Amino acid sequence: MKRLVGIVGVGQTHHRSKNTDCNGQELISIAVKRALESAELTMADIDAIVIGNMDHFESINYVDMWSVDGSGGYMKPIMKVTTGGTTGSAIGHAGFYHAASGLFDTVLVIGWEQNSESDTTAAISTCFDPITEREYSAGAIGPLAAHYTAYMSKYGATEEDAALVSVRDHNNAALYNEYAHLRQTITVEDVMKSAYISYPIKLLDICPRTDGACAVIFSSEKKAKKIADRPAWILGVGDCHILVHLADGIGLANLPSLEIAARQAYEMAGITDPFNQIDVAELYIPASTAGVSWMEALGLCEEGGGSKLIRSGKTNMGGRLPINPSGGVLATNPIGATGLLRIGEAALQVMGKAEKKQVEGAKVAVATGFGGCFWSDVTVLSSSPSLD
Amino acid sequence: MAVRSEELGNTGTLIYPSRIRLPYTWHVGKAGSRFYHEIRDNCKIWGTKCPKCESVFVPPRETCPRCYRDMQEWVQVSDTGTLLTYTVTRYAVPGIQPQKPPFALGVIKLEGASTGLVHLLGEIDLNNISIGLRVKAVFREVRECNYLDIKYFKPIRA
Amino acid sequence: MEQRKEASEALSIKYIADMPYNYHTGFYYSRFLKELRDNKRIVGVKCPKCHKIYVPPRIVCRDCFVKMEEFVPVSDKGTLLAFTVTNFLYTDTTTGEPKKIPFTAAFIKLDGADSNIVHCLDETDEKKIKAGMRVQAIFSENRTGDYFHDIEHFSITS
Amino acid sequence: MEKVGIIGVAQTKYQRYNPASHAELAYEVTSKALEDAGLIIDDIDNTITVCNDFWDGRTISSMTITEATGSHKSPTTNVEGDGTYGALMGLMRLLSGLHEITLVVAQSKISEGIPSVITNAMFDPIYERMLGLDAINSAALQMRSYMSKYGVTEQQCAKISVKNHKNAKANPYAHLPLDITVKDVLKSRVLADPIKLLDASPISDGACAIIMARERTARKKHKKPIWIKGVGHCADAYHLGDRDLAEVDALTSAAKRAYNLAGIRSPLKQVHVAEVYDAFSYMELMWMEGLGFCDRGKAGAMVDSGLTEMNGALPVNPSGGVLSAHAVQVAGLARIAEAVLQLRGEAGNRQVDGARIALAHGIEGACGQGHCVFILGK
Repeated sequence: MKRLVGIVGVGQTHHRSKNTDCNGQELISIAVKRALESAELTMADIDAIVIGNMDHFESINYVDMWSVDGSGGYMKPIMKVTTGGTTGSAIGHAGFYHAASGLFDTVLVIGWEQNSESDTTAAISTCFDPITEREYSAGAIGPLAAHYTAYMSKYGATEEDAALVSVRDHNNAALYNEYAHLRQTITVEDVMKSAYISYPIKLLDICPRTDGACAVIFSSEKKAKKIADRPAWILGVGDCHILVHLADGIGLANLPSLEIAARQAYEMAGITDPFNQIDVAELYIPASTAGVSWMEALGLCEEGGGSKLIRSGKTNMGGRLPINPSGGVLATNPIGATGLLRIGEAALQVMGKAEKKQVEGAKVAVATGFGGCFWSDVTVLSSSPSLD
Repeated sequence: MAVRSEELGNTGTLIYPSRIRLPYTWHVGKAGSRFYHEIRDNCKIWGTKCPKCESVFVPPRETCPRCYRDMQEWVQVSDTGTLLTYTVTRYAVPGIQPQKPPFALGVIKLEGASTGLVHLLGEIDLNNISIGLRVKAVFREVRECNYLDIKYFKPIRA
Repeated sequence: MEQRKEASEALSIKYIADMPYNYHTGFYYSRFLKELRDNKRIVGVKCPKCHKIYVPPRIVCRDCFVKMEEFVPVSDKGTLLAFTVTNFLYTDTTTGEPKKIPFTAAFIKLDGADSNIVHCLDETDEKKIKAGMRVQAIFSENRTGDYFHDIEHFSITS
Repeated sequence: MEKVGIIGVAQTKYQRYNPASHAELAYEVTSKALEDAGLIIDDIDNTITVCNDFWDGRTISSMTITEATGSHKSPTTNVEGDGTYGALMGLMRLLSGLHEITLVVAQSKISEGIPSVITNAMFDPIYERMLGLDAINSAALQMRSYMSKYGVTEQQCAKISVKNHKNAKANPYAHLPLDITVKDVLKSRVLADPIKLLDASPISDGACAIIMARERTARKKHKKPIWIKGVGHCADAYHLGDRDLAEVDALTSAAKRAYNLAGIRSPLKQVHVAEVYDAFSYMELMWMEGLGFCDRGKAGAMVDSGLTEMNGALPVNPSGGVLSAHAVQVAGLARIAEAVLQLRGEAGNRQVDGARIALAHGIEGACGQGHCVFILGK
């Protein structure tokens, strides 16, 4: 007996590089209030809360407890889930399971990060093993760069293909998403001319670091139908943490965790032909290069077909399968919220509430999360309770 | 610089001494910034009042933690109050303690506030503290907009 | 595009968080560190089922989920799989001071190993480095049980 | 609530400076729990790890134990909180109907870091953190507040220490089995008065794992599944000054939820054994009140009566509790594991005869800001 769960409310802050005028709790409360407002609920309607971020980005231990002032969690069940970059998607899934368990009807999920409060690169480097990795590991750029180098040589993809992804996402953010952090339109030439961070990845290929928060409200079937005319039903979830050692990801041209997580989520949702069944995707792409090479793991193209798909324009707004109408991670990256923003944006699409970002007639959406050590989460959402 | 691993007793295993040492800049936020400015500039303590439950929160917040209502009303509270509970810390922890132990901490209910304020107790006999004691804020000479602009609370002699 | 004028009244609090950790290297890393320190030897551990050799050694085979107990030496020479020259400033988390840059993080597959390690190269000119190059560990003369130091770096041999 | 059974439990021995690494500890309990349940890793279809980046000294610290718990092999997530919260997440995954068998693993090596530095980071960085608050002196504020409001005495708190360290002598996993007297506790070194050394829990390394399954699978796989009858969790206000530290509102609410699900109306009569999170001696008294075993302020008298001793009507912490082994994050999950052993009748010398309903409890944050309560039954 499986329970249906729907998203009934989404809220987010206006994302910025530096939110100097509010503290973490205040930031959270902005997103929460907007989510409540969007669902026309009050805090009294919330039965449980899930929250997530990265501890050493703000140096706050027991964030679930600290956040109560901003989350509204006073005298409510509250839990923290954290899995690195996948935190946002993991808390989304945790919210889903809260409601799917039957223990809670309406669940508020909050992802947040005030990246400007710390040296993000240094803080993230503490994710590496202190005895055998940390000294020479400054984030995931090296492995991501190696990954695309392998993909280019195996399948003939180019740096320009990655630039197309960067242009698509940045321009979507600039044109359609008032909440996005980076809102400048760019060209392929701009990307190609930007400085190399780690060959073949250039400055305009990578995500920024952002201060921001996102809140999404999940509800059990009965409640969801009462709260929203058109909830975003969660049809599939998958998560996979297949690797652990930073160096293990080297040499891969694809992303096995995404393939596995997608398989789980698609199977649960009944998706057999992803490219034709999915109408819009919000993908956690930490670098534009991944926007080329990871399409096949999601079954959106055949092996090695990422370049062709990107060049075809089918993933642009107006194409068959628009990817990242919100501008995605390349435009906005408040790490603990990033994955939840994907779920929230995908929900808005199938709820028909994405406003300027709206993909017309979107019925089925997929959202992904990426992080940890090449880990992935996948969520399938739809405007109908089943795909049949 | 090389780390020198040490033997962990006679277990045959090693300890690798290291640390996580990182700089942080925490944004104080709207309510907190006003709170600290009032203390720095005027030696006055302010809270915010919930329109629903009418509680006055010190330190002030924008949202009532209980009712989740926006709080826009600012209320000045007294710099004197009553001790709700206290302790004397008698162990040393490098790096985090504001003064050498032993030092006293208390929760103080300021007049006009609905909440307690946790703070240091000073000018006080560490062996003769009691709940219900009347205390008054002592402000630091040079104030720089942080929690220790109130140096400590001292007993009010009857 | 991201310059927002900071409101003059918005405060922030600066702090250096300093958290010492005596990481226990455990039975597997201890063996690894001691072999490096005492014998200039790099050891891995072999899965009894699939015979894969993992470096650095660890308790369980990722694929077979069986406990591994056979320690085996691997070569100090290997192949460079990927690298990244880090040339932007960030905080060294063990000191809180700026990290010494540039450095080249190197992902290396040692001969005889089935998993990869990360260390550094003594070359920071990325034009002179190519994936697929052969590299060799250069051991420090004064070894202390610190992997990052007891192997000073890897050098390109061809 | 649909039936979910616990079919495997395992703990390490708790000790300071355990030479095993995080992963080695995690592997020990994972493999032992599988053995206890008669399963292999491929039977596990999802895993919950419980890791905290501060205690573990590592961001995304769940990476440290991913392989050692086999959680790279199946859908997984990481709960950062007490182990009871990890168990709750695992339970929810099963109740969703999407998974059959969940493995939950918590580990911690508290002796690697400096607990006061790590718990200082619980406090608001823009306010109270500068005061040098940590788990001990904040608890001292609570203990004083509680004693003063309800007339509970230091002697009554000391009795908890005496009882629990004595109980620990029958628990092979315990870190600190001790023969001590009330006088020993009262005379032990003052840390932050009224908390003395023997009122406080030790610094312990260790790990715990449990395996749970949906009803049909649980019955098929295990002779004595222990059923989860109820669960509840709840958080109080954050700032210490926002709370009446002598009160236990959040625990009352969490317990009420758990009791309602379990159909328990008279906890004292219906619960046969309780494992509660006594990080400090006084906490056991407060939590007994919050759990509804007695009225507010009456726990001291209840302890005086001997009711919570091993031979009393409601033995509390027959394992020796957290006072006898405090591996943070693990401790709440260990309470569940101990409760399971009691209900199976496999608790050895610490067995409470005839236990059919057990309670396990975990806390989160400073001074028990958050609570999670599990009711288990045969």
